[in-house]
Amino acid sequence: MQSGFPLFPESASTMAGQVDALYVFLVAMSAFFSLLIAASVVYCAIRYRRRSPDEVGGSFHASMLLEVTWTIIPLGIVLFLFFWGARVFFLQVQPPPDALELTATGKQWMWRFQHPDGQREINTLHVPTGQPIRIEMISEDVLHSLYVPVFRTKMDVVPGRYTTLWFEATKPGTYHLFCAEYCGTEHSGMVGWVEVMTPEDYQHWLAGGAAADKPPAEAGADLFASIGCNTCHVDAGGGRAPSLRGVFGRQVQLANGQTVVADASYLRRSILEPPAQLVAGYQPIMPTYKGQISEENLFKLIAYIKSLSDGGAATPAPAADPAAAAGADAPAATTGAAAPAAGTQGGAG
Amino acid sequence: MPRLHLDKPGDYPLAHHVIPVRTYLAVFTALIVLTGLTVFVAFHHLGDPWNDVVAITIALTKATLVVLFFMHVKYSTAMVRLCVISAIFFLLMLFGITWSDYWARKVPAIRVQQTTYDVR
Amino acid sequence: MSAVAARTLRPNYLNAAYGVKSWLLTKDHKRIALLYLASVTLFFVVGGVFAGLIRLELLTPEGDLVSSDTYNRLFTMHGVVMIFFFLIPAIPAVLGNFLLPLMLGAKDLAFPKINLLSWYVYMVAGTLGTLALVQGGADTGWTFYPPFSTRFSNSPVTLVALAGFVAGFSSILTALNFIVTVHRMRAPGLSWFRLPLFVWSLYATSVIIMLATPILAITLVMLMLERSLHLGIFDPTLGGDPVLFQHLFWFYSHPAVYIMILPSMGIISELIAAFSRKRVFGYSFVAFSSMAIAVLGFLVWGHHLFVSSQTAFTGTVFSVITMLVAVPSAIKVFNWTATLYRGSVSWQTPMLYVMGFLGLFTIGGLTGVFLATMGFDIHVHDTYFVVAHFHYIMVGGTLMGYLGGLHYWWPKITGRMYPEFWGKISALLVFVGFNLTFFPQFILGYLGMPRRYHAYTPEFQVLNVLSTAGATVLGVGYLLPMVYLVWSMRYGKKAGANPFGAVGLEWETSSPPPTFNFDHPPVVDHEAYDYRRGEDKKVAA
Amino acid sequence: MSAEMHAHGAALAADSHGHHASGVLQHQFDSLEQQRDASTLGMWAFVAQEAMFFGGLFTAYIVYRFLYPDAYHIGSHQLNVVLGGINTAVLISSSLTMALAVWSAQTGRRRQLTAWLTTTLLLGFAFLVIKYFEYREKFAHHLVPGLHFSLPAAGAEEGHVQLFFSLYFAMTGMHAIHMIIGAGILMVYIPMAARGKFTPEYSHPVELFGLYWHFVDIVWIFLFPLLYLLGRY
Repeated sequence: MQSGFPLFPESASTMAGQVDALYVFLVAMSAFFSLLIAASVVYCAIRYRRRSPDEVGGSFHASMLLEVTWTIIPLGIVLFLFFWGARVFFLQVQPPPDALELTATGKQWMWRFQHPDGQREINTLHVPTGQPIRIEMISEDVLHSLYVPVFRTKMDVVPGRYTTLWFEATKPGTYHLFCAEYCGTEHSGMVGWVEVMTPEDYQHWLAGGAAADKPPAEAGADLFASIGCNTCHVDAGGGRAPSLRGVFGRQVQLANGQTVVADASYLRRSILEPPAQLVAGYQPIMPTYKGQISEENLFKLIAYIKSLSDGGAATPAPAADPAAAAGADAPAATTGAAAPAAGTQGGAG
Repeated sequence: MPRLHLDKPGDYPLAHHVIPVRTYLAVFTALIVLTGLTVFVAFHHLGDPWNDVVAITIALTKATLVVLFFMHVKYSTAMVRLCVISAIFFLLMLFGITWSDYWARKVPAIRVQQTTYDVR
Repeated sequence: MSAVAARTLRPNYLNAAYGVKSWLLTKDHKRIALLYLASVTLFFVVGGVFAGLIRLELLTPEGDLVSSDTYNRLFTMHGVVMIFFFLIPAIPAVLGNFLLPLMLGAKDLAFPKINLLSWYVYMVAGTLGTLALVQGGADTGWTFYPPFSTRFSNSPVTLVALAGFVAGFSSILTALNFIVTVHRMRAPGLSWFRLPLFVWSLYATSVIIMLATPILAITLVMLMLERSLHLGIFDPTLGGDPVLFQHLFWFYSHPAVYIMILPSMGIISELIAAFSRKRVFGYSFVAFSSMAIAVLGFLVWGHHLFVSSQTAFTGTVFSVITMLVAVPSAIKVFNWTATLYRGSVSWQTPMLYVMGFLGLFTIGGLTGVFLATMGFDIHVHDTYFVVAHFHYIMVGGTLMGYLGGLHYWWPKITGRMYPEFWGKISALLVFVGFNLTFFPQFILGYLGMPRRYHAYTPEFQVLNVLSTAGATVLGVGYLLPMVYLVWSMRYGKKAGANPFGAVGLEWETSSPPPTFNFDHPPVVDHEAYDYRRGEDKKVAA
Repeated sequence: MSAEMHAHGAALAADSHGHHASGVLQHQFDSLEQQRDASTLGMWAFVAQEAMFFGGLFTAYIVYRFLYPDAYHIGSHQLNVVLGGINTAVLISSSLTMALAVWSAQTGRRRQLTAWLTTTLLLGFAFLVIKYFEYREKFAHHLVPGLHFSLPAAGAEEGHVQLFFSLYFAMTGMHAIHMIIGAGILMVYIPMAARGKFTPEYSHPVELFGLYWHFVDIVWIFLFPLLYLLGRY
């Protein structure tokens, strides 16, 4: 945290250097043109100042050459800036594949973060250096925007849709974290800290007393069972709904003929509005869970489904006691009669 | 004010271009027929995009008929035509670019692009 | 009494009739312009007071002058009052109304009754706005983003939205009047390329107003429907999309910033020609730049949404078009500077405002290119960098142009000269105060200080103190003209028909002009700003 | 352009401040032709602005139809195609009668002008009455967003169908308001027409109102297929 009277922000992420390079070029270009205009205005105003009350100006008022030059040169500069800016933008908005997956929920005037190993934090975020971090964010009420100046990164947090933000910290330290989209009375209070630590300190912190509950994947598995998802989504397949093993990240054939990538947004929407993107070959019998599962639990369920596609252990189908499948009014049909009317092959098979 | 029974266009120097009644009736019948057609087509399945395409084309033809004949744009000054065209142009720009945002959300290729990371 | 008697009481639009009815029911475009001048200045003072309170609050990092809720209402109403009730109507409704018929050689605008209706609709909007102010004002920011504005804010948002809706129709009516007047009521011989550049910019502005303001109107209607009747169009719980509101809102609001700057550019073209006594360099390029800005200005709204979950594809489209729209502005600035070359440049007050405009608008325009660069915008979106950028354009550009124009045409409006000494003092104060207020905000922006923050982190305090100091100087700079211009109405030096020796139809009639503008309708036989016609003039070396 | 200058010169010769023979020419214009062209251009600028006004609603329609096509099909099925179709026919006929009214005004047929204007007004009322029945039906079936909207048949898509109906009420409601404004103006015009105020020289007020009425008809020409005729197969 800088004290005193800073004029230039610290840079603590890999992307910060690129944005600063853009900033320096832009400032230099602007300084050049501003001085050019100011100097020529002052020079002309002094050199050609009016010497007698009824004096009139000369007749130099057109030159196609000049007009073309000061159209082409600015055009060239701005297009160059466009390409450079677009390149940096694409790097900023596409997380690398091997990033550490964190989740964040913005709520009126506080931030809640969750690490893949289960640690939950409010208004603070502990991250290791040298490792790309990808944060999947959603808001529970109004628009917010997660903004960390030293990482030069910012992304709005929209209710109803996942948005992602990524960075790779380089310099350990404690830095500011702001909400940048106006969100109401305490908008200026919705701030926090980012603790950037060396990987060893980060592991120590993870093992330490941080308020950890089960890793989201495991917590998701418990939810998956307690809500009774596994009564239909039988892991080995053959249930009334597609098995979810290995479904995350793959193309899914929908009933209306489209194919969609089964990413977090698709899964979230299918939990809240099941018939909206129904998988081909299955009946729309799944009840909606809108309003029954909180955003955090949705993150956990999706983390569990993600873990299924990279070899995680599936929760045993409750073949033993269908009564255990409490929670939502799961259809009374026992799981024994595994062959529903619809074909079992399903997209996910 | 004597009632003038003259019907030739030239007889009303100060009146705007007078369109004969039979043109109005012809346009009217065309509009009614097109309305019937669009309702008829709506009840028959023509494959996913085609129903919408036909409905929009019919609506556009009806609108063009009304603009050209009922609103006299066919006989109006160039400036009036410019008003019509500029409104249409900026509407299409609004629809098009806004729609491109929602279209690009669904196109996975653009959204999740795996580019190499020489950044690290 | 003798002074009055001595002055031959020439009939003009001011002494043509007296009494309240002659003002409130007037159909004379010049009197309507003065009605607008009074109401626009009133709202400027109200908005300025809010600005002062905001700057005072930001003296200290902790929010200790006003509560955060009051602060939110302060910056919202500062935005709403300044944009909808000052910046958009000011130049077109005051200087445009007064000068357009004069510059075209017409007796009045095409539809005088609609012109008066426009003022009454503006005053209805003003009353609604004041009513909302009395109830505490909205706390949503002038952008009214849902879902906060529709489902979470419990301030009079519907009333403020209604005020914005009605104010929109006032500017539509004025724009309609201007378009028809420019097309159908030019004096004989006044072809399009002999028109003053102020008329060109008013025409471009009117085209933008006609085509963009209705989108704001329908967006505010949808906002009001959703807020009062729970008709959830942008409601995320029903599947609605808050980003759709942002698309519709900015489809109006970016062209709106060109509505604010284009008339000021027109004034600068007039003043530079008049005070260099020379034809504007590249007249047709400057004229076509106004039209190019008007058209391209419609296609760039998405640069406000780069980090609002707009897809990268659409963001790229908006970024490249935003880069293109920067070029016409650059062309204008270069042409203005070239006009000074080999001119006969006078240093009177309006010219000081022009020089200030050239400096500040260049910085404002270039920082616009900063924000159009997508990679850079991620870091500075919704920070004080953006606040500094749009204040450089609106206060540095539009307000400097407006003050310059007001001083330049003051003798024509009132028949009296403004005091030259005090005019120069106020121009200097405004320039110095402005830079001291807003340049530190560029640095704050890049440091990462977010917008609309009631309390900020301590390391930003020094720059904020500088900014508040600048604000006080700026405040004094704005109060001065209000004092000496009113003073000049009574005690100012008598001004002849053409005190600055300028070329233009408005200078060929008396000041103040008669009710029907010209004793005998003028015929134009020369190019715009042709200072060298007629007998041989002493030409600047 | 040159015709205008010629007219300008001629009017000058008459008297610069005196009024044209029929007392219709306003002082700021130089000729009746210039006055007519100016008012026509002004009306067209207003119609272009109205087109943008409805454009905002159509943008929302396009976006949500792209996001939730199924909800639009379900919502469209709740609408009564027969009433919609009749309304379209009523509105197209009122466009015809309006056009004939303009023709009568231009050719100086006072009685026919009054008759056609009255027919247009009656057709306008017919449209609004049919609209009233449609809305009453929606209120009965709890299909009005905000007033505990419920459509169990839509199941999980209920939220999106409520979006469709929000847009349905916003678009058709705004259209109906414009019809009511039009009817109000007609009620002012009919007595004027009856008194013979609109002569071939002074017929452009009727023409300008015609532009407005035909524009409102065009909006409905787009609304009908986009709202009522979705997925009827």
